[in-house]
Amino acid sequence: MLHYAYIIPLLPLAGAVLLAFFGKRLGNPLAGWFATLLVAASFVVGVFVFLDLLHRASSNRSFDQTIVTWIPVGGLQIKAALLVDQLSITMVLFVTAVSALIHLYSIGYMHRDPQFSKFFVYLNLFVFSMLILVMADNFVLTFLGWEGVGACSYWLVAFWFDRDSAASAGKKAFIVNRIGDFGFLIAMFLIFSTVGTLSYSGVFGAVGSIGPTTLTAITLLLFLGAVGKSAQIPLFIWLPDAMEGPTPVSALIHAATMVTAGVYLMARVSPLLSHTASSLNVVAIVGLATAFLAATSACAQGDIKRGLAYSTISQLGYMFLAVGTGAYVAAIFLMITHAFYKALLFLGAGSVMHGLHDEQDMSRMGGLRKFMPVTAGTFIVAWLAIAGVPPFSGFFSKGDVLMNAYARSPALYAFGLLTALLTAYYLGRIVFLTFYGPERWRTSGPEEVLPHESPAVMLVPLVILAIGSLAAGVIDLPYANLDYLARWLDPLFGSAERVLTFSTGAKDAFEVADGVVAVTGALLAGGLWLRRWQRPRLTPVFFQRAWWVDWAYDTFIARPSTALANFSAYVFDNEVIDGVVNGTATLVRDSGTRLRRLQTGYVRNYALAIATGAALVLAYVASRVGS
Amino acid sequence: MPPVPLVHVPILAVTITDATVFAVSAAVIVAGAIGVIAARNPVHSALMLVMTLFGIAVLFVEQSADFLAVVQVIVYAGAIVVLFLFVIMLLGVDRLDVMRRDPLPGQRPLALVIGAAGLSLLLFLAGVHWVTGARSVAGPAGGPGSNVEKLARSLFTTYLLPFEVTSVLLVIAVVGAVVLSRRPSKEAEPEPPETAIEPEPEPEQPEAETAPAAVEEEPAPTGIPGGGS
Amino acid sequence: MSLGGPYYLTLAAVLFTIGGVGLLLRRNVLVMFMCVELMLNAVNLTLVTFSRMLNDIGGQSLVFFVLVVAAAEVVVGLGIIVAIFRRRKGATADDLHILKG
Amino acid sequence: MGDPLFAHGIDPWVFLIVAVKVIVAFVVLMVSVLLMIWFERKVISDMQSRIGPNRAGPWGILQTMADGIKLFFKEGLRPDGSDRTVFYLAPYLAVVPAFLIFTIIPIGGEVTVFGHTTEIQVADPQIGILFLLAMSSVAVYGLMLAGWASGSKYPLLGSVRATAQMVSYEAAMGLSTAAAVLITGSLSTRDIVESQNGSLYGFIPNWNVLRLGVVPFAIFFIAVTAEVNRPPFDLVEGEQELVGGFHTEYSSVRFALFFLAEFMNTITMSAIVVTLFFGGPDGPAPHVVRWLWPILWFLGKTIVFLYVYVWIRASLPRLRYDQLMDLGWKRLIPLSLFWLLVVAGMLIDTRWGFAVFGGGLAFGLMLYQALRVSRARTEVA
Repeated sequence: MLHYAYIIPLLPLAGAVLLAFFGKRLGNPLAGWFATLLVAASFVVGVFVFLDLLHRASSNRSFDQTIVTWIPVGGLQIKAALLVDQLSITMVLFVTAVSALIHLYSIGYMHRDPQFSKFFVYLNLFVFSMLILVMADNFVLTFLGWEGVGACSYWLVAFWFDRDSAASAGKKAFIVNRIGDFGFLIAMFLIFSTVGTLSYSGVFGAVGSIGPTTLTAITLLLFLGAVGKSAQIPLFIWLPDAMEGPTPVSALIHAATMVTAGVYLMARVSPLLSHTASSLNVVAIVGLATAFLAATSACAQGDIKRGLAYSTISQLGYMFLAVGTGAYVAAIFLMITHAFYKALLFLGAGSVMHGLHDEQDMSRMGGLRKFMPVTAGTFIVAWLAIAGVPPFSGFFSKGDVLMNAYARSPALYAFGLLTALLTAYYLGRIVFLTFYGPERWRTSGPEEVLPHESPAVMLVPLVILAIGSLAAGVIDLPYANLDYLARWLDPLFGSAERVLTFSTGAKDAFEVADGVVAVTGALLAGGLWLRRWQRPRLTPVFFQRAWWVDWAYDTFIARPSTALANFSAYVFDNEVIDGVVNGTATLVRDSGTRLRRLQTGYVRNYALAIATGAALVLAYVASRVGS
Repeated sequence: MPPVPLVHVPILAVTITDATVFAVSAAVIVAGAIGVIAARNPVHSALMLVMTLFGIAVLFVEQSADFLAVVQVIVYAGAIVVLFLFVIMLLGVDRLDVMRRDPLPGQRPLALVIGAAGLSLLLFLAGVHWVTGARSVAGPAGGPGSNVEKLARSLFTTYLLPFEVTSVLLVIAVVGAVVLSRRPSKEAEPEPPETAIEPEPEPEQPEAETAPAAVEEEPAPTGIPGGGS
Repeated sequence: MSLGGPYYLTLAAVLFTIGGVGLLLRRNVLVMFMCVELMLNAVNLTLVTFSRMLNDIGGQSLVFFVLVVAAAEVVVGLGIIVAIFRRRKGATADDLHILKG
Repeated sequence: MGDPLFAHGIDPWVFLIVAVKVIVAFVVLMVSVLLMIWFERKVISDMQSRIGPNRAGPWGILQTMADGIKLFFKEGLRPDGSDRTVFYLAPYLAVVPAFLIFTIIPIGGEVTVFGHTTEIQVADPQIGILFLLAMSSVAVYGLMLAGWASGSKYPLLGSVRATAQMVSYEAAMGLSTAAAVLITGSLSTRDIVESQNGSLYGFIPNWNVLRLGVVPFAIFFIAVTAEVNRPPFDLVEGEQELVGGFHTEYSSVRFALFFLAEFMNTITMSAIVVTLFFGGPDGPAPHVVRWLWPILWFLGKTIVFLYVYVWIRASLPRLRYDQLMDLGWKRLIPLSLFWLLVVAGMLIDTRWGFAVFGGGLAFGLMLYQALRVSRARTEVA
């Protein structure tokens, strides 16, 4: 079955190509169903591959499949090869599963859109790129997938490109990602010039021969790429704006899959990371700082999707914190559980918007639980999961991360715990503002709206994801012999993985602390926001604007750049460049005008010139002969 | 035959007939040449040119280039100058030139000065003892065998490619001349302003045009017999 | 035995100069053409003379080519003249100065 | 080097013999022109059931002489608008080439006079046939300048016609001559004649007309007829259109010179045809007075062709001008080129010859068909 691994990315690619040509003909629901089916089939194939891998010995669970030699240039031999191992198949499984559910949801969500089939072309192409990203066996192929998801993200964020804000949000996402890609590219150049190969196995095998400074540089540059893709400080600013895209896109790309690519990359290069402590520290601190900053920002958002976006950034920060503390398994575990509940949150938000005619402002919601019972129920499940209330999946995954952070440094743990409290609080605020309290949508809008529950095709994914959010924790329980994921991934990370040496009692203490913090946060939210929906002092502008980071970029980078560009375009180009060009032209024209007088049109004049020349040549010859 | 010494053939070794032939021919040539540029009537110029050409043909014979002498007469006298005269007569441009006034100031004195300078330089160079060092590249000119045979052997072996290229050049020249002297087709001519009445095709007009055209197109192909010989 | 080369070369030089001066002085296009022919003939004479002096048939071969090219040149040149005379009556080359850029 | 005649100094006997040959040739030519004019008038009269000249001398044989004397004593007129020099020069330019061509014709074999063996031929240059071509191309000048110098409209038209016609047919003439040169391998008329001596199987003469196929001879004959402006190619004179053609304005002795040149040309061209294609003086010779028989054979053959010229003049109507040009450029030149290739191929190998023949034939048919189709389309359009 392993040999059929190439089918996994091939199916979405085929879907994208076929839909690009025949999507319009297939029509509105059919094209969506076709795309969903292909992604689901991809998931099924992934399951079979996973089972095949499971049957092998734990030391032999890596399979390399070369499809074609892609770029043979001298010493640079890059193959289009797929690497199937524990990490990639784990990613494949959760990517295809979540994608399939979101595809299904999109059939309902997008059914009124005139560009229905194009949407699914992009979605399928995105899934293909993501699968290439995670299944590649070398940096270049990963980069191809990396750019592919970036491009799909751009197209999907700007899907409603006739809206100005959507178009500029797409551009912003693309440009900010470029900065990270730049780091990735430089890292690849460094790797190739140092090691001479770009395949993962080759690079990891030669990790001992890389100097410590170079290694730090490589890992930090790769981390820059991850920062761009996974929206960490300082490049997180594109993600909130990316909420301009259709909600399934937000769920699929900007919560569940693409933004985790940075975490995946860090996990993939764990053999490199584990050799450089300074890089690990940087990753951990950046991750925690991002988590905290985003969590505070999320507390003050009025827009439901922006709140969720900051929540995503915060959770990604958590994952990087895990990576930075050497807890790769914890990072992957959080990634998987987060995929479930964050997708669920976004789809729930989408369902709310669907019911309220695309209303995103929470100040015009409230009391919706009576009108959307399923949406409200699943949304609350997701809230409890992300808050870390036991026994939801978030409790276990976040506990794992915090425990590893404590092992590294109590300060990290303290900040992490504070962030966990904030997480429970801000999502509780969103839940209460949306589903409880007065029904503000009755009075605020100019027109009469009647909230209604979404169709079944949208509710089914919600329910499935809710089950996942509730139960996904079982794959890696912090008890002996129940940590399946850790044991599964252990051969891969091996020595890179930090080994915890806490006693059972200590572990219990950590869990109690986590649970208490989560419940406290939830209760705090209920107490503050259940009755009231406006507390300006708790939502300061500083947090609403995410610590003025966007403003800082605008003031210190964008505006000077624009001024420089304007200067170049309107002053330098007009005066200097054009001056040189026009000067040359004028010079040529003037000299031409003068030289033109030589062309009298009288043949005999020309003949006279020729004769003079001939006489001069003769004189020269005569002088040579005479001497 | 021993190699001919380059220059210094004492004049006494030359027979009187040869000297006479050269002198007469040279006189004819120079007189003809001056006649060409001095005659006010182009037809007279052409006749003077023929005179010069015959003189040169005689000098060719004198230098054992029999074939070239005949070809000179056939091509130059028989074709090129005939063509000149034909065009002169056809176009009716045989009126007298105005020689007095030259619209280009300074052209005449400059031409004379440069001509004098060039002539003196050429004469100086003609008297200089030249040694190029290269000889008999294409085969000897003297010795046994007819001049035609030697020339032919040279043309069809050493100079085969130039020979063939020259034939291509001739074809191009013929085609070019035909195209140039062809009357512009009816479509190219400016049409009279169209009236409201539907334009009637006039059957007589093409016939009336083709007759003089047939005569006028002749100068182009006449280049062939001379050039091809 | 013919006369020495310098006699012929001198004659050719004179002929060439006469042709060149004529080309510079005359305004009738056809006469100018004839002057060019004079110059070509001077060159031909030089070539035949050198062919004899150097005992090399190559000079005569070159004369052959000059003859052919001269014929081609005259054919095309006269074609051009005929084409021009269809539009303008007159035989002076100076009339053509309107062709200047 | 230089002139081979004087290569070893001047031998007075050689010089004398050459001078005598020139004078004899001139006299013979003049006399034969007189006779030719009488012959033509008589034969045409006979064909037209008339008597013709019959007053001067027996059978009117001195009629031409009488006409000539009359012309000599008439007043020579020159039109006002004429170009004096050229007007006077033109008749001589017409006569000289006609005579010069006659100098290269081998009339008989060799004779020994005063211990010097010489040929019955004025000169035998290496480039004899080229000399023929050169002279026939120079012959244009007489007609052309005569027409132009008259300063009159009809002569000018006549001379323009003459020029175009002669220059056009020169190509066909040269190409068919080339076939004879090709098979001989020499340009000398003497060599050409001698290569035709002997016979095949004892009775078929080894003449070029048979060796080359009849085609080059036919082309050459037609082209020569046009060269000398004989009927049916006498558009130069075309009385109905051009009054008298290029010599309209000429009178007196100058007119006589043109007349002389025309008939001299007719005679020399007949002689050339005989030389090139009919073996010249070749023929069975009894063993008495051996030097005489070749001359008689030559004269006999030439007279046959002279008769043919007269015959054609009496029988054929004049061509139209476009027919003349079509015949020259579109029929004779392609055909002679084709035949020249065939002859060249045959000389290399018979198979090559037949291959060229077949290929040329196929190509010609294709070209003909293509032209036919194109013409049909043009007519439809």
